[in-house]
Amino acid sequence: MQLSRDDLKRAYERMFTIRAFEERVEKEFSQGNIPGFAHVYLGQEASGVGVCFDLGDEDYIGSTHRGHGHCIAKGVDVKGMMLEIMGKAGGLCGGKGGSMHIADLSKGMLGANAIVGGAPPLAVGAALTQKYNKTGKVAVAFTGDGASNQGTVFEALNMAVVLKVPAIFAFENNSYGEHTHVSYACGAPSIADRVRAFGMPCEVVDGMDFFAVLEGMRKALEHARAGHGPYGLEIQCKRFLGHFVGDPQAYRTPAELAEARAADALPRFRDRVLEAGLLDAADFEAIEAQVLELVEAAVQEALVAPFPDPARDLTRDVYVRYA
Amino acid sequence: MQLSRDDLKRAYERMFTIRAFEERVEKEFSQGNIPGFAHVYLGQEASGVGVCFDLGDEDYIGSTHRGHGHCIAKGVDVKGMMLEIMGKAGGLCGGKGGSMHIADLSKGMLGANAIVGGAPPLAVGAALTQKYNKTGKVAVAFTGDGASNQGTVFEALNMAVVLKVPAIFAFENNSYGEHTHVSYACGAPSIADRVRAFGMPCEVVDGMDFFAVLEGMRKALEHARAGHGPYGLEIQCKRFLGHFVGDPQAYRTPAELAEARAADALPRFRDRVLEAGLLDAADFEAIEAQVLELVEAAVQEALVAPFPDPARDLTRDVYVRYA
Amino acid sequence: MSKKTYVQAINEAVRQEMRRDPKVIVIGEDVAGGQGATGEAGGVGSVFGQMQGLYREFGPDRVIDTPISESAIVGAAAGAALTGLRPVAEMMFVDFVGVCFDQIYNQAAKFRYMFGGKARTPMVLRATIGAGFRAAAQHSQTLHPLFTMVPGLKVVMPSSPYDAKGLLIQAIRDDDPVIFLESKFLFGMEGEVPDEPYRIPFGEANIVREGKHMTFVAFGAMVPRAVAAAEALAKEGVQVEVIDPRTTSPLDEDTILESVAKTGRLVVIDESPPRCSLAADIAGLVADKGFHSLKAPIRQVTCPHTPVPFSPTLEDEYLPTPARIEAAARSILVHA
Amino acid sequence: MSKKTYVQAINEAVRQEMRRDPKVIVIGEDVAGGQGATGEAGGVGSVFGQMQGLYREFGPDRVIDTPISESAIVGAAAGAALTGLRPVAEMMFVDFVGVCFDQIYNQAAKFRYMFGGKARTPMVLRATIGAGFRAAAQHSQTLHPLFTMVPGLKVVMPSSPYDAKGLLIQAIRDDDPVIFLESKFLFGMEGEVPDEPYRIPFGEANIVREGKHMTFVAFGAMVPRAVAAAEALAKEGVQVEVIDPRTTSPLDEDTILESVAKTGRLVVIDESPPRCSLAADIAGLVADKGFHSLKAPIRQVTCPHTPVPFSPTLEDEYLPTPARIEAAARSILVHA
Ligand SMILES: Cc1ncc(C[n+]2csc(CCOP(=O)(O)OP(=O)(O)O)c2C)c(N)n1
Ligand SMILES: Cc1ncc(C[n+]2csc(CCOP(=O)(O)OP(=O)(O)O)c2C)c(N)n1
Ligand SMILES: [Mg+2]
Ligand SMILES: [Mg+2]
Repeated sequence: MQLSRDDLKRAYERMFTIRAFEERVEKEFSQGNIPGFAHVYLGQEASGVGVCFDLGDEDYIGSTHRGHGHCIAKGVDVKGMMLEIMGKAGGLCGGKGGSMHIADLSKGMLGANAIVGGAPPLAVGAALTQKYNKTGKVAVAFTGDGASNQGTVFEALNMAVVLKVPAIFAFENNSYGEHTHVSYACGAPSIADRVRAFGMPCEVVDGMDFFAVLEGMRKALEHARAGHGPYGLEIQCKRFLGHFVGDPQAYRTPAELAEARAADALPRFRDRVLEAGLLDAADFEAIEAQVLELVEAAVQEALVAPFPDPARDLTRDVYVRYA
Repeated sequence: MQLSRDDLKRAYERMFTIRAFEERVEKEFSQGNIPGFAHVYLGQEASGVGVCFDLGDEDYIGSTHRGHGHCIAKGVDVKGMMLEIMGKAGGLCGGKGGSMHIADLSKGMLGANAIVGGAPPLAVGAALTQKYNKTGKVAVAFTGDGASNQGTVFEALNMAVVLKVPAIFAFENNSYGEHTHVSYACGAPSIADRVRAFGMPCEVVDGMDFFAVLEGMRKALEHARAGHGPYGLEIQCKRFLGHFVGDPQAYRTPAELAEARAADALPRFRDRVLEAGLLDAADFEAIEAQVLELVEAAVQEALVAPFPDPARDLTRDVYVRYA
Repeated sequence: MSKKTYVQAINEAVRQEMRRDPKVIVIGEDVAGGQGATGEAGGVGSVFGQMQGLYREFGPDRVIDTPISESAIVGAAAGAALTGLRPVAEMMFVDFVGVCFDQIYNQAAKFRYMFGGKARTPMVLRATIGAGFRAAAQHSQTLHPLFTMVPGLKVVMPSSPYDAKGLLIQAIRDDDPVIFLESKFLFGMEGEVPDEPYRIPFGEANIVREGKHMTFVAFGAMVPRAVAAAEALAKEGVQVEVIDPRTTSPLDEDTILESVAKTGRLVVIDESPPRCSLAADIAGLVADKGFHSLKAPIRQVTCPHTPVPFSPTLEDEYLPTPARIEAAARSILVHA
Repeated sequence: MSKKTYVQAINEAVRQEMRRDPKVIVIGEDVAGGQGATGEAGGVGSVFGQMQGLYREFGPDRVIDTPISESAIVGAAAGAALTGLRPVAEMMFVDFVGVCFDQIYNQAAKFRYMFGGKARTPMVLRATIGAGFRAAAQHSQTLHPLFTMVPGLKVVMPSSPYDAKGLLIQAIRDDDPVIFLESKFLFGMEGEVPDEPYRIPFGEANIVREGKHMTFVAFGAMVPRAVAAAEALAKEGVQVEVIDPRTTSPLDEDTILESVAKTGRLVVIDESPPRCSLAADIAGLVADKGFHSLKAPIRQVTCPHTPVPFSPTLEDEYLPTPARIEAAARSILVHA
């Protein structure tokens, strides 16, 4: 696969933005600046970025409780996200959604979803719109290994085949659903085989390798855009931290955690690109510096931004018009 | 496969009881003697009888909206059924359940189920009890081809594998879910392949051949009773009538309907057994005469039996004790 | 203007909206029928015929049959609505809500609020409701309280062919998710229904019958029963005002409160078991905001706290009967 | 007797019942934790620790981790209950009911009636409820009206560690399906809890505080808030009786009606949006059977008709606050 220098920069920038954003979320959460839960995407950057790399604003994605990375990969504004995660009025959802409900329809982001298995049926609908309107666009549903056991997900797989819609099912298999290993929760050894049995092609890709994810996604896109119906990807990746920030993870050995870190997609990407002489160290440094600045600015802005005003905002926007 | 003469008689008796019962239900329904809906099992007799043939009262089955045949195959009393279907006080459920909710726990019959996909999760639970109590018994879930697309069914398949319970999933593929053909509703060409992808063996059997069903079921039973976990059967059979009694079925050609009738499991069974010289014509005649008498008696008793008394029965038996 | 049945009115509403707006699609189980089969496709048009003929007029792209996968149906409708279509999804019986409730109440209903007012989900979910058909406990429920309690949903219960058409057209044009509950009991009811499209706004009650001694509030199939009871009482000089709010959410509180201000007496008739019911909801409303007008206890006539029984003798006593409504009314007349 | 938290009380109830009765099993997501993983298994014991240590004591046959498949979890529990076990199933957050409601309301709840009284389904479904944790719209609901309205279910909302233990033991020994709603808000609450097993019968209200001027009815996490408001009013000589019915179904109607007969004034406090709520249910009850005692309108203090917002400033105003309860109470004092 040949990517332009600009594309390589964009890929790294997106991955590093997720990395920097999530590390900061972890820190701000631990310091009490982020209310509620935080499920960070650390370790899975190549997956989200690879899947979303060739998508435009009019392609849709449906996300999960672990959605920050998907948002950033889809081009959602990082400041708006940080404001939202801190519950501020200027957040992408006016502070009403928070980490688990960030949405930005203008970017084709149909929302994080705090219900496991919530998004795949919605993605089928978004894909149906594309087919109906003959837009040539697609809808992607991100689903975890744990979520792959939820009935709604299976229904969505079958429905997508029956309706022959351009839906792409991206199963991010990070081996864990909360505190349970996929080898226990999935009765069958392979998620991809299960997906295939529903009547669509499904590719297994190394989710710690940006290029592998992109390559798989390109096949999926070609298939879906050509009107051949849905396509599946099982993206095998690693969850660096616990299920949520603060999870002590006694169920994972230090060796396993170290192994996960050793597979880090970012240095792997950098080394490969450096080796091939496509970008140089200064390029990476520049990207990192710029991203860190962006994230810092987002945090600083969000920390001091005002909260919503209950008198004005609490009961607003339940309906377009309630009558 | 070698069956004793008694077993052969029992098999035919069960199949013919279903046939006679359902034909009578059709008639009584058309004459206004049966309230509500009636989904008859005509054409699928070999499936239910084959699956239940080796089960005892302490093995469980969970059934569907098309449950009369399953009940009879499991040994549920035909008079109690007819009373129930007519809504009479003496019915198996006191007239409260009707055709779609006949249950007889004393016969291991966990109930017909008017929710498509309702029974498989329950069967997993019944199978869990068997595993927990080490009874060596099994639980069977009957599911249609249409129902095979319901999320609850997929969840049950996976859960059964994960918990390694002695559950047997009998998918009765009669090619139709209401008025839609399986080739449209199931995105994948094979139900059995889908079941296998969940991590259990699944056999495809000819549901118009009692011996084929029994043979498949014996493998399933051996597997489940030996503690190897769940097993699937895709039983390919024919629905002689419409979805419900009265369905005009314009979506099926006369040729298809004739083909279904031509595959009738009962003459096929009879011819084979006669040919092998295991039973003679008089045996079959005796069985048929006796069954017809039984069904006639059931109908006559049910027709004149009293309805429940609302003052006494309407609000009774919602709880074991409401306090 | 011509006589049409309730089912015909529903059919006409969807048909006319589909002609008007190419973004309107229909999706559900056997809304066409016969897909993949050996005979003709499109001849079913929903199991009670509400969508009959639409497949032939609009074809498979707009009248979409689905597998038996209610979560995927509702989710597909919600996802399509979020991205620009106006799906009219069908749930054959409302009883099936249990297998797809998440997509209704956590997804479609909550998007707008969770996303800070940035999403629209203009979908209609049609479902048939009601007991009386010997269809037993899993095919006879009404369940309107289940939807009414959910912020973000609108809930419609038409009681006549005229209302069915006007409310359904409003539902399809509405920008919020609407649950449209079709009373099986009324499917054959005939009434005058204008041929041209028209809308009935949500949250505007219909005063079905005027009266000054007592107020009945009823919805859907309970409206004709309330009227029957009111007519029986009228023979004895008791003039009952019968109010049909048409939509349970939004609820036309003003019309109810004004009526009770005039009559001082209220009976709420509700086609559901009593607990956390719509009857209780309205009784609670009036016990608060209409308290000072009340001359007598507020009676609720509901189904008993039981599942729906199959047997005709039991089921006939299950729903509120005109006789039970009348008895409830009489029991508060003596408090004059 | 010793001080225990609400979570410890829950844990002790299940543990003691498991010791007593081998038919009691626990099933749900991460009720053990760590299954299939590289590290230790059984160290989670539910995400809020309610089942902590049970796996180590009772092993994988009795403390059963499951995939994320709520329909299969509830269905497996119901099927196991029908066939002789006494499962205690866990739904991590009650909000997930949307993906498994059918198995609760159409299956477990209806078996006994549909089968003519021949089935027993002795299962408990435990679920955590409540807002206040910045967990947003899909992880903060209470949804007790959804269960209360279903004939065939019993619904428990303990408001203290003492009640949690006694009611949970009753739930496990009960022969009907019981929904046991654990208030996240109270998890850390401490109270005296006897070490030995004891049962609190369903349908028997706790009069938390006696009074003669007004009645408050509240459940679960709203009880301490109602008490706080009552205490504030007491400073001004207004004596409020605070009633915690403990179970919403069955409901101890008598204790509520007796209290209102004495006080003539009622405020119902409910941790849910207003429509078809438990507040409305109780208001409706009293507006009927307690009407003649009423001296003032019945007030309902509920959440607004909105999903639960994420932002702290919004969420803090979402649940009934003691201030709002007090204000509601004051508004009906002037009607004396
Ligand atoms: C229906 C439902 N059940 C359970 C949960 C609780 N829950 C949240 S995330 C999660 C694990 C999901 O695992 P996976 O799909 O593998 O995603 P990951 O966390 O690994 O990204 C669970 C069980 C939920 N949110 N929704
Ligand atoms: C959840 C749910 N959705 C839809 C229905 C309506 N319905 C009843 S039977 C049926 C078709 C079932 O087809 P299949 O599983 O193939 O069984 P068969 O009728 O062929 O025996 C449908 C759609 C239902 N009862 N429950
Ligand atoms: Mg995972
Ligand atoms: Mg079928």
